[in-house]
Amino acid sequence: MNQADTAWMLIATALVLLMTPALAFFYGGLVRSKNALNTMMMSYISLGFVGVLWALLGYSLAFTEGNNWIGSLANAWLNGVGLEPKGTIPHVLFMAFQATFCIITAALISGAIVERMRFSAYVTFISLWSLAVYAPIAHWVWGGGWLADMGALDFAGGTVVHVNAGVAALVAAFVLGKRQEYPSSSLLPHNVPFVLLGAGLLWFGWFGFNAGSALAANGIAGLAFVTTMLAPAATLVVWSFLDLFRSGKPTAVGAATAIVVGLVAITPAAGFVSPMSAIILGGLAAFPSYIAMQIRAKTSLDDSLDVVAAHGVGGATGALLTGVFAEKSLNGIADGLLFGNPGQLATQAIAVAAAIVYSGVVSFILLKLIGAVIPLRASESDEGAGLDITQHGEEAYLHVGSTSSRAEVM
Amino acid sequence: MNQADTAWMLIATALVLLMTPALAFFYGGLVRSKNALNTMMMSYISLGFVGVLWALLGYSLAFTEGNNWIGSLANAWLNGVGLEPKGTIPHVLFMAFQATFCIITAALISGAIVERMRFSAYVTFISLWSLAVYAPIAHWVWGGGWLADMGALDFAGGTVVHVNAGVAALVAAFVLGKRQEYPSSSLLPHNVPFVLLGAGLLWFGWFGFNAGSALAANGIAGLAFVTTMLAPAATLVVWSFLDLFRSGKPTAVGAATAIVVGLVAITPAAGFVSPMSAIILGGLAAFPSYIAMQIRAKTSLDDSLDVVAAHGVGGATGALLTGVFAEKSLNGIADGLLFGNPGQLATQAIAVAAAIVYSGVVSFILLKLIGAVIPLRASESDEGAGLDITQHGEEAYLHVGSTSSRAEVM
Amino acid sequence: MNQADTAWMLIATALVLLMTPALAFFYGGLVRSKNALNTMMMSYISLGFVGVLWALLGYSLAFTEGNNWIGSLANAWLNGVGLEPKGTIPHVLFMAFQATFCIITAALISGAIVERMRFSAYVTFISLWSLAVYAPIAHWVWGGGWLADMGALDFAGGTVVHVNAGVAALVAAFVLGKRQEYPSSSLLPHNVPFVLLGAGLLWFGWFGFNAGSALAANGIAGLAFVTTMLAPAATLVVWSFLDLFRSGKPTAVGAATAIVVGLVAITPAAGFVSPMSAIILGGLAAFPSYIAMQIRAKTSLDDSLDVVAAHGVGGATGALLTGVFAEKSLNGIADGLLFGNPGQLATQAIAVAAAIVYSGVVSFILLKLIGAVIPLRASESDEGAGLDITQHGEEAYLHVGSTSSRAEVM
Amino acid sequence: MKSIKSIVRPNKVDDVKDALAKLNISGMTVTEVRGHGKQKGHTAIYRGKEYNVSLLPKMEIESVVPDTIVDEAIKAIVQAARTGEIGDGRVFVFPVLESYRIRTGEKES
Amino acid sequence: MKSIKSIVRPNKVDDVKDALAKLNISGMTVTEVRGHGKQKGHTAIYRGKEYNVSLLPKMEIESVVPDTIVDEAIKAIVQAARTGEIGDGRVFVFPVLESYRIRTGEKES
Amino acid sequence: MKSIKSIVRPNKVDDVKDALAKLNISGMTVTEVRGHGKQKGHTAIYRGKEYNVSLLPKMEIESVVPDTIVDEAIKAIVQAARTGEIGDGRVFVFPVLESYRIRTGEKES
Ligand SMILES: Nc1ncnc2c1ncn2[C@@H]1O[C@H](COP(=O)(O)OP(=O)(O)O)[C@@H](O)[C@H]1O
Ligand SMILES: Nc1ncnc2c1ncn2[C@@H]1O[C@H](COP(=O)(O)OP(=O)(O)O)[C@@H](O)[C@H]1O
Ligand SMILES: Nc1ncnc2c1ncn2[C@@H]1O[C@H](COP(=O)(O)OP(=O)(O)O)[C@@H](O)[C@H]1O
Repeated sequence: MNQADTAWMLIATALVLLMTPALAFFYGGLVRSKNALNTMMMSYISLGFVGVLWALLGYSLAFTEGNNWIGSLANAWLNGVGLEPKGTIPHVLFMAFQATFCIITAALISGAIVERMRFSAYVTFISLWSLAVYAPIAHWVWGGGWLADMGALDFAGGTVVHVNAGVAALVAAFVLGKRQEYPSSSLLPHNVPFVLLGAGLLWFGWFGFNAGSALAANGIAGLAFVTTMLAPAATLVVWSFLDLFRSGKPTAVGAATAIVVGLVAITPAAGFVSPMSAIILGGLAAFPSYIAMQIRAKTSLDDSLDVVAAHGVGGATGALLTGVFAEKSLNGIADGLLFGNPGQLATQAIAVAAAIVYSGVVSFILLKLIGAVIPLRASESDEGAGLDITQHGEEAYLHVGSTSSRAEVM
Repeated sequence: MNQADTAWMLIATALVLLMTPALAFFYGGLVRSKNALNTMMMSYISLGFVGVLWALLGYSLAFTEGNNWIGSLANAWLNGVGLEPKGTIPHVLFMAFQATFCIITAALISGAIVERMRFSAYVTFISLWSLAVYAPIAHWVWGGGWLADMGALDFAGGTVVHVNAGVAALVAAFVLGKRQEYPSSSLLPHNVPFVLLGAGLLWFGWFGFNAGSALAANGIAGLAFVTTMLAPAATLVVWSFLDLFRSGKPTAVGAATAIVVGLVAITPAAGFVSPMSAIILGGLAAFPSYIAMQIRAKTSLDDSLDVVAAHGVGGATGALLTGVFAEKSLNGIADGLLFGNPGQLATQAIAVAAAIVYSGVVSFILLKLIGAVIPLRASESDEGAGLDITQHGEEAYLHVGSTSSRAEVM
Repeated sequence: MNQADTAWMLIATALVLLMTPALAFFYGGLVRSKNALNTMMMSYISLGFVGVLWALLGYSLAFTEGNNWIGSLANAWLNGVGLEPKGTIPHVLFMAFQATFCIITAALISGAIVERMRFSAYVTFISLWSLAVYAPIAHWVWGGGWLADMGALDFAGGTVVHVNAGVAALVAAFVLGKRQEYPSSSLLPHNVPFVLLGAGLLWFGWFGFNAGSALAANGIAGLAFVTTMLAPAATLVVWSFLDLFRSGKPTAVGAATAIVVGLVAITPAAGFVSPMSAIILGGLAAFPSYIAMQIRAKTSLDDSLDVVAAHGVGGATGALLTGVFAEKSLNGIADGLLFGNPGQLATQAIAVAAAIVYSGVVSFILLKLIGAVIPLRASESDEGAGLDITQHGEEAYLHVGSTSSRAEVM
Repeated sequence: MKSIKSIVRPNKVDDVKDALAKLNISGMTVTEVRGHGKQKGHTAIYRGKEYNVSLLPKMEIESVVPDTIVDEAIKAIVQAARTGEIGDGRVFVFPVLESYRIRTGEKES
Repeated sequence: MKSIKSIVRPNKVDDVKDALAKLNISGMTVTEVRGHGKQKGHTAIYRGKEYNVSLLPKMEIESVVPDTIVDEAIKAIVQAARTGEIGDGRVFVFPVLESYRIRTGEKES
Repeated sequence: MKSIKSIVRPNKVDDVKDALAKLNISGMTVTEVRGHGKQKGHTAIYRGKEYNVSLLPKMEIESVVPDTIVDEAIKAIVQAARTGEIGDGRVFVFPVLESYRIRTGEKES
């Protein structure tokens, strides 16, 4: 066991855990105030249900040897997950680090179905999804499955996390249908500072996500750290100019989105590409997501907070560009197209396609199954009154005197 | 000196320091907007007064050899606290890590007396309390005092921090009396997103609190980290079901509270129990705190933000369950009831009882002494107008044009 | 390469990066709600433009050998900045750590010109400023330039960061002119909890800033950590009493400001002075900044968020007191006045003066040049309506139903 | 001139506004309010206790219009804001004595 | 029908509401306002300067009631909202010409 | 007694208040509102789409004054709040039937 690696992975894991509350603010600020708590709870609840399920089952399915498709139950109930080293860090810590990835991936999906999904149906969905969709795909790429064998590169989860969540989001938005008022009324964000707070904390946490994926405090962690700093910076610059050219005004929501898109795009590439490539990759990644958002806005698909454009498209862009910019001289693993290995790009495309198909199909089946038992959507009148009151019995903001409320007789 | 341990303890200390601002948001969101700043200031001010006093006196009283009850003044004014190693980290850093514990413990008490206590009386109280109550109890358990000798287990402060603060809170709520409008009107939270923010940042910081209490970047830190992740996750799951059974609606304030209760409960046990035990412990811990909250709600005791139920009851539950779930095979120190050592449970009970009696009595005396000099409560009309305006000359939120204010002639 | 140092510098760099979003909240809460997003964006945008420019040019200008005044282009475009060690950490990581300093220094300036500066002019200004002002001064002190040769002490940037930003802020406030309504109307903060959040996160991040400036996980990092904890604690105590004596009421904005002033003041001294000296230094530093704020309030200089008083005066105070309290026995580098070396104080004064003159002159020239091309100020009517709507097409807060907005026909 | 003050559900503001626009009424002032009437309020749950939050969010739309179109306007508002469920709100008509446009200082009639 | 508009202290809304409920008046619309009158405002301290914040938080309660119970209602409100200190607020009575219930579309009287 | 209700730009509240103070009118109640009239609203850009935000922030100032000073007060308000640009707002005058001071319970006239 290496103590320095352990020190780094302790804090890296805490950083990734913080990303889920950060996401709650990123998403929570974007919805209307009557749905703020419900949206935030969709992230927070993942820390509970998905976290516990990961320890009980998910970790074992994803990270034990099994076959090419799925792990075994050898480590179920954390059996055999103790203080012994896994690599150079305590096994329990490795398990915890991976748990934080599963938690946030499940929570990411919520952005597509906020302001209308029944809370119980949502919790059921992400719980099952974390076992049936996330664990297998994580196994394929990181647990010794078939995509690992093929040589697919995914440093910190462009495919496993972002493409995966993006596709599930697309399917969920499609199955749930659009909000009543969409798109006739504009459903503007109620608290943009919260969106910025979320983006800032996400960036902070993402250093744990990407540089922590080196699983050691070494040069590759340093590299992943720097690319995670520079790529979103470049995306932010390019996005500002796109906003400027389109409407004359660089927006704050745009800036927050750009940061997330840049972070998503560098995720699969973080420890494989040079810092200068990261700047270029980040800059390039602005375009497909920006355009995807424009296109989505013209459709009636109500992917409410643009999970598909940011995570699906951004993740796919990053996964493919990893196949372009990877340098063996840095990582010792593989070169990309620009460094003489065009085959890597094809491998990357296969991995992305596999995640799209598997996540798409199984997410669809899960939603239909759940929908057969509980209604997926809140009732129309609940949606009108807002999900905070109707699903949680609370309002996000109350000012002195603005409500008269008496304790009920008990 | 071990550099890896130093790296970890540097960040762990920063994490624990962050918990006090986090607490400010957890508490600040729960009160009415007219008292938001006052409530937040009650946490922030502890960073100043308690922080400085700890360096000048508290650290020496708690952590120098002295007798069984209290340390000496050998390290007062940071005399002899320099760059030399204490264990495997710089002595100054050890002192700082312990400072952050004292700071937050004092601030925790404020939750019981918000919306009515005079700010100057509060500052005086927590300043004296940190020396007269916190330092001795820390000495008993961690500074080589009588509870350490007895073999009481308290990994990161279930007794020293949470039971201690919970009892002081109970006494303070009792001495101060209830808010004028309590319980006839409901005094609902003004900003639940702030409560969630606080809970999220508290969880993040708590990794420093618990895993940092290993004082090293080793397997025990990894273990404490993982239990600190899983126990609150389990509490959150169980609490959601309790909310669901009780009222049909899992609340956001409930989720935030559950996270804190789970964190409190695992604190004494963090480095002593297995991850699976942590899940069980976290799940079990939901019940006593949930029930305590129901009972408190039926009394006229105005423990405004339920410090007693969350920290007092939660801390005691955790301390006792440590005596049940501890495993010598993990920590090399002691087994609990389940592993054949029922005596440990008795030892734990004695430690809890000692903290309750000492903290209860001395907190009561301190409040009565201070109350003899300055009124403990704000005036009735100040309470009505809100403490932000009357104690601090500020309002938390002001919108453009919503107030007309001119510079006064000077 | 040292892995423990790498672990610490990874997280330290993340901490400093977080300071820029933290600053966005500190500043954003202090302005009126109609300018909240614009103010926050002024910090966030620095993460993009200044971050990218630092990688492309700034780092090379500041940290390569060159002459006494400026570095070379040897490392431009990150040429030669790879995974090889720089000191004991990966070179890329050292570059990233320094990037976060440049980003926040540029953003600090914005506090002086919020609520009136045109966004495009601001972005242009800080971009050029980071190359023309920050990079040279960083070179003088940390890159082997003339102030380094003279033996000026600046542990983490009292001169390079705070005096520098403070002077640029003074010049910018002067060149831009005051807000229309200043000082006839009071322009009160719209969200003080955000100010407290910013201050809390700044403190947290500052541990990376100061203790990270040791560039290693060693005793000096521990020392810098502890002084960074104790100095602001002392400033907070003293400031509370100053508030109390002046108006009877310790304010929350005052507490947040005190924390920042204490952090600024300890920055140049952090790894050079003893913890007890840090307490004294922090306490003393309250006075000049408090008084500077009183004086500024009587002038018509609209340094809107008191960057000069907090960073300029606070930074200069800290730089000078470093020359008083430094102890060779701790740092092995130099003694200050109190330890028999009065010459150090003079050296410190020269460094401060040099930064004042250079930053003042070049900032002025840059603003005048930019002003010749684009108007520096928003139009009068844009200022009246608020910069959020007029510069970014957004409002920070919108409540359900409070606005009627339809998608425009496209 | 009369002032028509309507208390409606928050998500009906757009519809009322559109309905008035069809009558060429564009001037209006909108306020966030909370209201109580037949509608019972919702139950809030806070720390182990249930509360009746009896004031629910509504929006108030005030529009000052010439006497001749008051009836038409009311009809349009009622139609646009109606869901048929308890809590739809009320329309009140107040007499206005005078009206001035600040930009021009002119009195209107 | 008359509209009774009361400006009261924020912490008096519950009491006024209860007092009106005793008269079987349940309909009301409440707005957060800030007001100025005899009460001087409070002194805010911001960055080394003192400001007079002259508009203090109040709540406005508007209730439209039949003519017959106006006097009773006013008496109840005044009693419930009074503290005797400066800043207690005011009650104004306005004439209402017409009133409609949106849910039913019916005119009331 | 009459109630003068003015809808003004948010940054004009101070000026209106000062102007009324010169006439010894100190009682007023101020509300945050959003309004629509001739002014077109602003264009919001959100995720690749443009929206017309047609309700813009305004402040409503209500002051109940004796009949004798109504005209003077209106003149003062109009002058203080005018910028001459579209969006300056409106002043409406309403009849007030009765007025009470809660602190004393007295009816005023
Ligand atoms: N008498 C009244 N005076 C003022 N406002 C009223 C009155 N009655 C109802 N309202 C407003 O109308 C809203 C809806 O009224 P409610 O009685 O709940 O629904 P409905 O009119 O459909 O029965 C209330 O929330 C309140 O804001
Ligand atoms: N002439 C008025 N017009 C409108 N509102 C008024 C008027 N006078 C008082 N108010 C409202 O009543 C509140 C309390 O009035 P104030 O004069 O301070 O107290 P008191 O009536 O007890 O002397 C004010 O804050 C304001 O909202
Ligand atoms: N008929 C009306 N009824 C109620 N409020 C109105 C009316 N007309 C205008 N207002 C208010 O006055 C504000 C300014 O009106 P607007 O027509 O935009 O400017 P101007 O009066 O300068 O042409 C609006 O935002 C609205 O709040």
